[in-house]
Amino acid sequence: MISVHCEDFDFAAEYQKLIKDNKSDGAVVTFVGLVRDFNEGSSVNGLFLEHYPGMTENSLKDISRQAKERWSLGRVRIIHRIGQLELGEQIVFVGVTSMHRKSAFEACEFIMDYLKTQAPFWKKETTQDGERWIEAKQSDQQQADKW
Amino acid sequence: MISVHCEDFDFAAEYQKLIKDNKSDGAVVTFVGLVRDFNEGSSVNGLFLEHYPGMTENSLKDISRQAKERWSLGRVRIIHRIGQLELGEQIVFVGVTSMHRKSAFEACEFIMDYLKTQAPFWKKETTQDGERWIEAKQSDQQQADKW
Amino acid sequence: MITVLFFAHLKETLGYEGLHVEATYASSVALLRQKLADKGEAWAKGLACGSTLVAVNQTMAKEDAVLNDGDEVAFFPPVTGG
Amino acid sequence: MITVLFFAHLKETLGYEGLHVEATYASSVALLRQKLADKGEAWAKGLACGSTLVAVNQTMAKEDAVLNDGDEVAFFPPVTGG
Repeated sequence: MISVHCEDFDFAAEYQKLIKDNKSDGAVVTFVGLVRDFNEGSSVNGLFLEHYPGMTENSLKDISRQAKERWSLGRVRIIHRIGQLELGEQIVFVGVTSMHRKSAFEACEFIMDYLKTQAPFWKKETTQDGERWIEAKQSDQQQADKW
Repeated sequence: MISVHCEDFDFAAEYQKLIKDNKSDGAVVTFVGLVRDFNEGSSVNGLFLEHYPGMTENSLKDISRQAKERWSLGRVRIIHRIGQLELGEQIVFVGVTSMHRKSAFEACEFIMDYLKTQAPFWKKETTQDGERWIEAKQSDQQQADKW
Repeated sequence: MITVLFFAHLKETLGYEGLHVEATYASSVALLRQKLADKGEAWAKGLACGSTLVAVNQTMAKEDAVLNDGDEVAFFPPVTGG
Repeated sequence: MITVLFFAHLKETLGYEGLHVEATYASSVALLRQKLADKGEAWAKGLACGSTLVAVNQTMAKEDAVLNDGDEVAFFPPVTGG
């Protein structure tokens, strides 16, 4: 399942939804991305997340579908927040269940690597030097290319 | 931090401890292992987890230390339960924070791969055919060897 | 009619969230990009091929993608979410 | 004195959680394993090198590890936690 919204998400509730009435999956891997205080040499106070409504949801669904094709997975959950986020806030959640841990780890990392390069979100940081749009990292493209 | 005990753990509380007053780590990866209902062709009702008191804690500490040496990590938390566990119960928790998601993913998977082959825990399954000690899987050794 | 959208710093530097052009304005992504780039320096810079991605009807597209009446074309910088 | 411990199915098949031997009983892991294996069929099978791991003072050890008075030696099957 895919969600894109401004509101924060409840990590504990998302975990419960992944494991509830799910007796066949022995492995649960989750990833959370948080607004951190330092990036590219500047102290960060907050983030603004812009997105392309419609395409965002479609691209996350497509990434989830690709992960399910490549690995034997149980449940896949992706949440991405948009709008203004403060330091320490949760940005993104990816949760994957599988019978085996290797599949769960790989699929979760794959989803994040693809999300970072394919889903139309853009971050604008508020730093001590003012606002700036974050530039895409080549390392993100390289990580996505490895799959 | 390392814990080995019979009692269940609180996934949500462990996540909170990983992110509380932690503004520098942008990535949190968690793994949970659960008692699943089917293994090696038999329907499973529950598990008994035996361990080697003292050595278990030492080996988990050593695995955590090795992960911190190999990757730039913030916090590392490992919990392993022992004793009788029923279907669907949580067995193991690994939580890792890092500035970068790649380190967090790799370190979390490394810890699980090493735990599976180095930490002195043994599982005895209760199945429809009676009790049986689980045999070590070669695939687990192969996964640990890749690091 | 074709709807053209801009995102992130492109939206800010152009001063437009989007605009509409006639269906006959450009028959491919490459032509649309060229015609918009001709509107001025900010447009030429902002729409430079390579630094700006393009999606047609919310799917990543290539330069030779054909445009039809009713299409939605979006130009945006490489993505940085997650 | 050397403390010898057994775990998991080894503990069950031998019927012992552990035992104590004199410090002079065996000077290395290999010798200790051999002497215990000589105690009978279940012991020979249970302690077969390769299928049973060994730790000395709670650290994984090799066959040529030297044993000293006060050491704790544990034999156990490959681990299956996690």
